[in-house]
Amino acid sequence: MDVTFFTAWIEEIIRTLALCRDRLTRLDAAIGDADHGTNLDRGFTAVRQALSDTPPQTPGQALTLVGNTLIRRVGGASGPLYGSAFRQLGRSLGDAREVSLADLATALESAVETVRRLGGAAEGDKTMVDALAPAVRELTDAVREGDKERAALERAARAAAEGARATIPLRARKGRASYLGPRSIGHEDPGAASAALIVAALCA
Amino acid sequence: MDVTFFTAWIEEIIRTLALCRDRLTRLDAAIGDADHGTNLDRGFTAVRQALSDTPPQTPGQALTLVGNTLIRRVGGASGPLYGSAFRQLGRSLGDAREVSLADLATALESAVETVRRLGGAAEGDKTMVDALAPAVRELTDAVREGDKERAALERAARAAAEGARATIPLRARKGRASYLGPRSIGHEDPGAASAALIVAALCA
Amino acid sequence: MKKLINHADSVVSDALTGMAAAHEDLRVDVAAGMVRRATPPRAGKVGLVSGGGSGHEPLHTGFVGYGMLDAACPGEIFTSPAPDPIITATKAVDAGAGVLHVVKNYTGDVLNFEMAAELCADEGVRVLPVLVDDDVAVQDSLYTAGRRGTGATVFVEKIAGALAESDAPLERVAATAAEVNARSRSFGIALTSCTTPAAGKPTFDLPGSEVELGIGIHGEPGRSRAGAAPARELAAIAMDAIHGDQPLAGDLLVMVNGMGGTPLIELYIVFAEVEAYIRGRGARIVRSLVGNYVTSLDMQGFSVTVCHLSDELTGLWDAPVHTPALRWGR
Amino acid sequence: MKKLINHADSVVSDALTGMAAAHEDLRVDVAAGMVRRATPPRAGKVGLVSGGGSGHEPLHTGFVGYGMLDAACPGEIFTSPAPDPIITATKAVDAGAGVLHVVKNYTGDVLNFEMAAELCADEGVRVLPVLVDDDVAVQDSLYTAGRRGTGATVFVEKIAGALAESDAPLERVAATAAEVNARSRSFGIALTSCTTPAAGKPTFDLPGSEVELGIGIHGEPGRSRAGAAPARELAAIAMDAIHGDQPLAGDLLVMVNGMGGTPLIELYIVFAEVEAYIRGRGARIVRSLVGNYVTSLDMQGFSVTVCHLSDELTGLWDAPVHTPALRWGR
Ligand SMILES: Nc1ncnc2c1ncn2[C@@H]1O[C@H](COP(=O)(O)OP(=O)(O)O)[C@@H](O)[C@H]1O
Ligand SMILES: Nc1ncnc2c1ncn2[C@@H]1O[C@H](COP(=O)(O)OP(=O)(O)O)[C@@H](O)[C@H]1O
Ligand SMILES: [Mg+2]
Ligand SMILES: [Mg+2]
Ligand SMILES: [Mg+2]
Ligand SMILES: [Mg+2]
Repeated sequence: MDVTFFTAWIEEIIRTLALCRDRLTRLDAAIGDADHGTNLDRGFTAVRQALSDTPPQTPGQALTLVGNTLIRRVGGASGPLYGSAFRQLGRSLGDAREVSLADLATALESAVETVRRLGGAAEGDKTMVDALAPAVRELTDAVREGDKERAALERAARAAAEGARATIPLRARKGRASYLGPRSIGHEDPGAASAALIVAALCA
Repeated sequence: MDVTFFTAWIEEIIRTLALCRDRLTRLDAAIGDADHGTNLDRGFTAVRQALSDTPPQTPGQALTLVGNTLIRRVGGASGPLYGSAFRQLGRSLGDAREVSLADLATALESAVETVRRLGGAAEGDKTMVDALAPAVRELTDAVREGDKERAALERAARAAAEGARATIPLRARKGRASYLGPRSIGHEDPGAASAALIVAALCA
Repeated sequence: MKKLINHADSVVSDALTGMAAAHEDLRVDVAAGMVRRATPPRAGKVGLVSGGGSGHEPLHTGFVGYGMLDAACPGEIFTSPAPDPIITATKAVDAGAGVLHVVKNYTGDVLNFEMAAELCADEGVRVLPVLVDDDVAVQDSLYTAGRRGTGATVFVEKIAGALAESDAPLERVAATAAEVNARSRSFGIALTSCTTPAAGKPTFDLPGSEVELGIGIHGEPGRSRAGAAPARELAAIAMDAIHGDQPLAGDLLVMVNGMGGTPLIELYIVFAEVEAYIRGRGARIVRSLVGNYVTSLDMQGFSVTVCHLSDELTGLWDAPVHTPALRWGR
Repeated sequence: MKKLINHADSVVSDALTGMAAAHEDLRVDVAAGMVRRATPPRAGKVGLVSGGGSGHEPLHTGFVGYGMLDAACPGEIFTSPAPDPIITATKAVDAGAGVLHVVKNYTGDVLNFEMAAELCADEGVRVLPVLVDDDVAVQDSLYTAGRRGTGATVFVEKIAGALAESDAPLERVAATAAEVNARSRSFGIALTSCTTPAAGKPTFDLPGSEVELGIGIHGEPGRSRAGAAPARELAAIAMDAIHGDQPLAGDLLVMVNGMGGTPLIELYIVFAEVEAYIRGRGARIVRSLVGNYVTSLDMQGFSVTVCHLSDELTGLWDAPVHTPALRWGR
């Protein structure tokens, strides 16, 4: 997978997030402050600009560019979290021009670890981690089991989607939704939903 | 007509205004500031108290008591206008224990004159004057034509009611409704409506 | 209707109880319906008394204090006070130099203040009134009760109050107050109606797609309606009306006032548009207020008030003031 | 949705343009999203920087000025600012004595201020944070992100700001700021939701017969709902929560804060009830604020914030302040 693959991934993220912007904001209205869709759309619109301003030469450059832009332009909780995650992805992939599925799995693993460390959220706390963590586990298994790229990525996407849906019955322990206590139960976590979209964009 | 007649009139005014309080306020909401019913109800509730505190001995005392109480407790435009009108009624009837229909007609005439002078409104300006003036004219005619008391008072009440209804197509030239310009057309003037109720209370 | 009240009939007295608890430099007579400074008037100082219906807070009670009003008489919601409290207040603040009545031009306010002034005169208190009528939405003609008093009341009370602190005589204070009014114009626009506690529902219905132009401060409907529009266009409508009535020129004091239910962030957006409009006409804002000063209960909307300043008026505006709603210089 | 805006995306920048036009003693960098004092920081004075999502006006930008903040960074509506403006502001106000970051306890605010602080440290600027978390509606436990920062932010910024003007060192300013927070508790109640310009409709639906208890300042739903009730009962609910968490005693600084869409007359009614409640518990209000200070766009409702004063804190509260939203003593 070279820089073209990753820029394609980023383009696809931009497209789907713009498409789902209002749905994400609605989810955030239910248990947060009604800005998650707007925040990510603002951030990734800036990413599109950044990509055309300084076209990245390597996967690492592309992902670092995304991370820096999100940190600079999103704000809120999701800005630093997604931003640091993408920066960590870039750091792990270094300046290789071509990376393997295994490299990606390892990089994603460390990116999720970064989110855990920054936000202090564990799986089950009803955050983006609930979509990201299972996706990475699934991808790692797929690599071990020797799946083809496309199949492996689809397994990861399915795991992320299931993880997001699985946040519905959970009671939030991190982020704004935790203020609601039991009232946070019954709603999908907006960050988990956006994380699932981001992973799904890998196999568009 | 002695003090019993006039206290009965006042009691009836208190009753009907309490009954029509919300209707008057609604009329005032359309072309004013939605407080006419509340204002008069507050004032005449105070009148009931005043009557029981110092039971008047003559018609003049009764009407002066009403006037003073309204001026003290109503505020707004209708307070000074109705208050001064009742005070003028009291002044005209002096300390007679028994007054004739003719006396009442003359007293009402001077009371309406007081409202005209204070407020500067002429008939057709869409104010309480549009109900009061025709009522007084009708009563004066009735007296001249030798009508019995009840018949005369009923003629006055009818004239007041018609005068009030006739304010609907008018464009206001005085009071708050005048700020609306042409938009004041099509609504009954709340003060004309309350004036009609007050006159009607004469023949309850 | 949901409101932070105990009962529709006790709104004014309960709020006055709160003012008494919050401001120790005020004396609040809840029963009489009067608010005055805790410190008695200085001998020889002209007294300033204003008042009117409640529901416009901080006007008038929030402007009682050093450099502004000596006393204010809040009536019931949107109902001018009766003469009694005005008489009590006027006598209480007369320090021998006479008293200025700041009266907004509404039939009710004018009649009740006139009655009070007559009775005070009978008792030997010199009273001069200043009538505030700055609202250009109303044509002053034989066909109206004349222009309404709105935002300029704040300017009149602040500037006349500052002059009174300098022991200027009553005639001069009254003349300057009248000059401020003559140099001021206002126009208001509502996005929603307001709900009086007594009525319990909006005074007028405004479809989600429309705004009310040329509103007063009592929830009276305006002169006309227009479709909802960006802040820039609404500000232009207000400024066109003001500019058309008294051309913008020179140094201006400008207030962008919220009607009570509009958040401050929106008022600053309007102020930006008003400032650009005024710059575009070659005039310049040298003093300003942005916030809720003359409100209409929970109404959403704004009004703009422009005053053409002179050096003297600017100096009086800058003079120290110490009231609950306006404070600087001490 | 009807709002006085030009476009949902330009709300924050348009409002900042208005602030720039209205307050010549502020320097507003619309592009960078930063507001600071026009006069550069005095050498040796600790700098105070705060910030957070917009929609809470006057917080924080309205508290920039002598005796309070040196700079504020307003993010998008309800979205904490990114690290960049915080870094720019921090460097701009560092006068060699270091900078205090006043941070409301929300995941987003904490993360972005932390990132900014790290980068400033790398560049040799000493930064200490104070975390404001006064909202008793949220249980501080493993099961939440901790208590929210709400009304106490005003107290922290005013008192720490006054101390900084006296050239106290960074550690002392930070310690006092933390003490103010530790001595303060808040609780909020909403009568209506708020509408963000981006969403265009109310964040939550509240039936006409219900109120939302324990709300934050971002239109988040509260902990629970109750039937609409008289102001006395709603005030008691808020005060019971505060009293239950930190018993009322001694001299108190109390703020009855409007959420943006509630008229002042209602806030005074609530203040009267709060004062009676506190008196009934043997404590006493010695300083107070009644008005809109920490808002949630157009939400109708109120919050109460109580701070247990010490003589030192009272003195710092009384010290001169000169900002758009809080001004006395000069
Ligand atoms: N401590 C945390 N750890 C991981 N993810 C978090 C944490 N706090 C919040 N999030 C994620 O961020 C999402 C909210 O993002 P967003 O709405 O953009 O920021 P904010 O909450 O500041 O408005 C939540 O749905 C959740 O998935
Ligand atoms: N100048 C006037 N002359 C005669 N009647 C008037 C005048 N101005 C107002 N009114 C009467 O007063 C009524 C309004 O009374 P009210 O609502 O109690 O006072 P306000 O207008 O101060 O709220 C109007 O409907 C009108 O009939
Ligand atoms: Mg959010
Ligand atoms: Mg009326
Ligand atoms: Mg009225
Ligand atoms: Mg947010």
